[in-house]
Amino acid sequence: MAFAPILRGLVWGALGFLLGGGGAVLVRLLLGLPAFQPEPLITIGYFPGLLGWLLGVGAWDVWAREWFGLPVRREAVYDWRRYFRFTTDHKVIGVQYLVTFVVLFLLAGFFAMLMRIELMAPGPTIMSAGLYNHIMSMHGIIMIAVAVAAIIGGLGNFAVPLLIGAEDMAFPRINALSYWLIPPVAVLLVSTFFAGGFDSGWTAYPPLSEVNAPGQVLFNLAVITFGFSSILGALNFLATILRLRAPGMTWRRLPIFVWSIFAASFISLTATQFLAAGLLMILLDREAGMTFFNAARGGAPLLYQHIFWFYSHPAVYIMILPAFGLALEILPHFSRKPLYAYPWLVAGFFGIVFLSFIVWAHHLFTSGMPDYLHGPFMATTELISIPTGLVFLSALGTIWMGRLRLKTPMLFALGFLFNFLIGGVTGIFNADVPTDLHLQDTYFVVGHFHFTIMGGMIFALFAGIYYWFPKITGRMYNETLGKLHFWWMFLTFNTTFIPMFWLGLFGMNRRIFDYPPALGSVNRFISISAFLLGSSFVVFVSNMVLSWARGPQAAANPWQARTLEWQVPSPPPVHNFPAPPQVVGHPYDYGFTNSVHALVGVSGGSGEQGVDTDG
Amino acid sequence: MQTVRVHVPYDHTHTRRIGLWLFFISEGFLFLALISSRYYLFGLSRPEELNQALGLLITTILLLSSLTAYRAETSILHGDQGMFLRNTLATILLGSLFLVGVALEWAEAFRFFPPHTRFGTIFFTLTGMHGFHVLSGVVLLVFLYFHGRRGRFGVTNTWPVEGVIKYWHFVDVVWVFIYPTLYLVSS
Amino acid sequence: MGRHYLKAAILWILLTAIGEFLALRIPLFPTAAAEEARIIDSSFILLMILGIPVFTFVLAVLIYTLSTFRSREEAPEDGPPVHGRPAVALLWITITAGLAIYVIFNPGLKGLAELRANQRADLVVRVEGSRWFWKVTYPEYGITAREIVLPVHRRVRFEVTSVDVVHSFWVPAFRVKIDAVPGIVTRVFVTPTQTGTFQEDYHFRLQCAELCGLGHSMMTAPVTVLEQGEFDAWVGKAKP
Amino acid sequence: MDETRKRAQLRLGLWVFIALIILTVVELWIAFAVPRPLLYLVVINLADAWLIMEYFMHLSRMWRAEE
Repeated sequence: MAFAPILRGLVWGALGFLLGGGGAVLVRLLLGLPAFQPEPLITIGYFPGLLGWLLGVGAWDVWAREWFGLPVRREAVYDWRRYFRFTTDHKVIGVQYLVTFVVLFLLAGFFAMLMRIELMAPGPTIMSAGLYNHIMSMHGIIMIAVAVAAIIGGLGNFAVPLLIGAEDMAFPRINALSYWLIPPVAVLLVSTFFAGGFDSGWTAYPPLSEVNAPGQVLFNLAVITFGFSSILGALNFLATILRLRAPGMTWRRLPIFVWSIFAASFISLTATQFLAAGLLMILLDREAGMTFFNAARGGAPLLYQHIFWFYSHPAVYIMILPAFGLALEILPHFSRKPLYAYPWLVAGFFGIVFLSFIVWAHHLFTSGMPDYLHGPFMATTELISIPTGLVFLSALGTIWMGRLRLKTPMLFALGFLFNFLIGGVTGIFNADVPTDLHLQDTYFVVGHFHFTIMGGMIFALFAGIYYWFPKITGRMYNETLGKLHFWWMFLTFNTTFIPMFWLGLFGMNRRIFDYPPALGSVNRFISISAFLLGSSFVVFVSNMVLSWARGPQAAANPWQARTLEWQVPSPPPVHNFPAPPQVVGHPYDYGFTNSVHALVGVSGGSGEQGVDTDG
Repeated sequence: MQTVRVHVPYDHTHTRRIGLWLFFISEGFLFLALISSRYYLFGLSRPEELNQALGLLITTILLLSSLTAYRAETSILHGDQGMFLRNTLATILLGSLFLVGVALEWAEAFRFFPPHTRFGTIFFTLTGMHGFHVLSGVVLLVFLYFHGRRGRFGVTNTWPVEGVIKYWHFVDVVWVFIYPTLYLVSS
Repeated sequence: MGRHYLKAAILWILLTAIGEFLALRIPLFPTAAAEEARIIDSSFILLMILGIPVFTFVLAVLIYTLSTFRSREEAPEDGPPVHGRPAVALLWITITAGLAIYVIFNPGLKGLAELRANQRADLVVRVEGSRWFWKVTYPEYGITAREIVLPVHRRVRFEVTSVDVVHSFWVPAFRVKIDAVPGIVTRVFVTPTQTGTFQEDYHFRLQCAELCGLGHSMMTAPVTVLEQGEFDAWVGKAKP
Repeated sequence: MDETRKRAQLRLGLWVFIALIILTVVELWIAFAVPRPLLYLVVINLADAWLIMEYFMHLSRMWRAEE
């Protein structure tokens, strides 16, 4: 049966949960404590439950049996059922990630639509303030998860081994593990609806997150699990890029998307632990009666904000660095020109990685932290505009004098540049202490980060999806629908979020259910724009579904691109390359006569032995 | 559906080593977060109630277990099965002894600085998180011991030994930083 | 070749002129009723004047490239093989670094210094947030109120704290914001420069700006700025 | 394999252990004898960590291509 692994995972997960929770009850009874307190039971039962789920869904068969000296069991499945199992093929895992996160993106987008209906007019419209806070928090955390994992987990998994000429990731089973940690995250977040919700936003600032409904516990467990998944993913990417590059794939010949994933993975690997630590401290405060953030007993609420932003500011670069890489990967192929200032760009990426660790407190200018920290953190923050400027130099230098083919991926990449520019310029106003005193926690900030994350990262994600769609599915998407999707989304995106800058200046703070009546007309305009923006995804989804089912067969290299993934058939065979490719030149050397990036399949046949994986 | 052997590519020792070190870097940041919280919440002051003798004792035990772990790894690299098993068993026992020591510490800590005080919060979280790592290390060593008794490791198959013992040393490195953070720092 | 650069530069200058004109003409700010609001607004304006040329530079290159270098062929020939010269990158870095450093010193640190220059206060007002209302006390007069009433042209120090979760003290007309954190007292200085009431202008309100749960959006208090005489009268009336 | 090499390696482990114990005792002494010992403690910790990572965890093998 196709869903047998998932069913077994659920059963083993439930058993693990009962075992863990039951053990906790037993221990509490023995210690003479009140035995049936739901929050500690859920927390303690969750971790064995998670282990049970992972083992049940497939980690037992392909992995854990080894520890007990048993032979591992691997089943070769090549039809659609492989998408529902613990598969180690990086291309399958990439598609699993991508589909999961597009679905989550649409779900969180639906929550945004509900929020905009509520904000159509001042006063209560369709929901209560409590439900609004929960929906708003859900929108935030799911979108953050999408932003962190959709490009790295989805497109990164699919494309990085292909781009560097590898057969798979360095640790294929850890790769599968990091994907199968995601379904529990989604389930936990959705089940907060049945546990009173959580109303502390995705930032979960204590003390609020220590006194609200039990849904907060599910949120914390979900985000800790998600963090674990992204740490494992980052570890895998770093090891893969360090060790599995094809012969001749030197650091100076590495495609820029691979560089961006490499840089972002450093941040994921390290900073994510701070998020896990912060959320764990909240759990300890809530359930073990500890006093990290409880001011009444001597704790420090500001400590959480420091720990949280030590992760969450670098996290925006986990989101945006792969987006830079993706846009800059696409620009040379569609401009038929070399990537401009390539080494400077790579240096810029690492400049961003370095600076991202020393800017976190710019989120705390109004938090009451000591005054002497304001100047240094403002300075480091504004220095980030220097490496980011190199991204723009590279992008503009690449398209200047090129032969631009405005296909859908290229349009999205250019849209990314425009949106991210607005996001970047408005970021200066937030980084500057005097202006931030007014703008902090207003819709100006909401507009700013939607321009960087949605206008930047999500636009790049769509650019990448359209770019690699023929490679992933073996079929071509519909170009007219693709362009329609771009223009629809680009225009309504801008009309939705530009007015928010004005709203912020004129006294609308963020995360509110109600606002001064004078702001009603602008909010109505934003809401209508937002509904149009939401409807643009109908075009996207129908294009994807119809093209995957019935689109024309795609050629191996529909974009005449030079990088390695386009030198194998679409979709790529199970082991990617017939033999390790020989890399002999730069990936983006368009216009140089007789320049070659790589020799693929010189020793064997071309792609004949590839298994047809289109199901 | 037939069961087939699927080739896992490139999964050899050097890559695994890099992966393990990356994992240590990541875990290091977790402990960095917890250790820096100590300074934020409690500054540089040191409670007088700490049992310094016990602290020094369990530190010594853990360092000694690192030595036995090192001897186990060295002996298997030279193919000495008997010495490998003896030293692995010694490491397991010392690790368990360390956990007993932490349990004694906790019993005292409940009296002097329970979890709802500032120092108690720090103390229980740091020793608890480290103790969890020690416990998982002991479990891994037990796996190693039983596989070793069946002669599964030799000069050619040493990665499981190397991996587990590296993890054990890493847990020791973490304690090297936690010990002064909890017991020694003063203003 | 040179022709392209010239045309793009003209486009840039044109777009910059339009942008600066619009930015300076469109009313961008609500009522500024305090000395601090003036400092913050002038920082904002300076950042905008500097930001617009940056924005229009990229925009001009994008527009010009899209309109000039577009190819409608399915498989066009390759463009010129340009890797980029180090001199260009260095020049670019110099310019962006210069801009960044100018911005750090010049509205940033200068504005910050102006806001912090004067630590003296004529009046102390204590504000305490709790879910979901504000308690305002005037220790000098022994007054406790649910609104803020201030005399114009008097420097006020707000001492802000919270009893439960993190709130944030924000008066849009004064442009200042400081979190109300349980366990500590945060301070902010305001010198009102014009009178006004919440009834006439909704920017005269104390609004909680940090998510604090169910009643967060309704956690407001009216702010009134009065002439000194009227303020004295209010104090006399409000005194217990 | 080579018995003398094994002995030399085991002896090295013992010396590292002794060094670690000495450093720990020094740490304890500094903590109670010296005012504001944080900096010294950090330096000793780094030495400890380096000893373990270099001699027990074979850190520098990472940069040696052996396979």
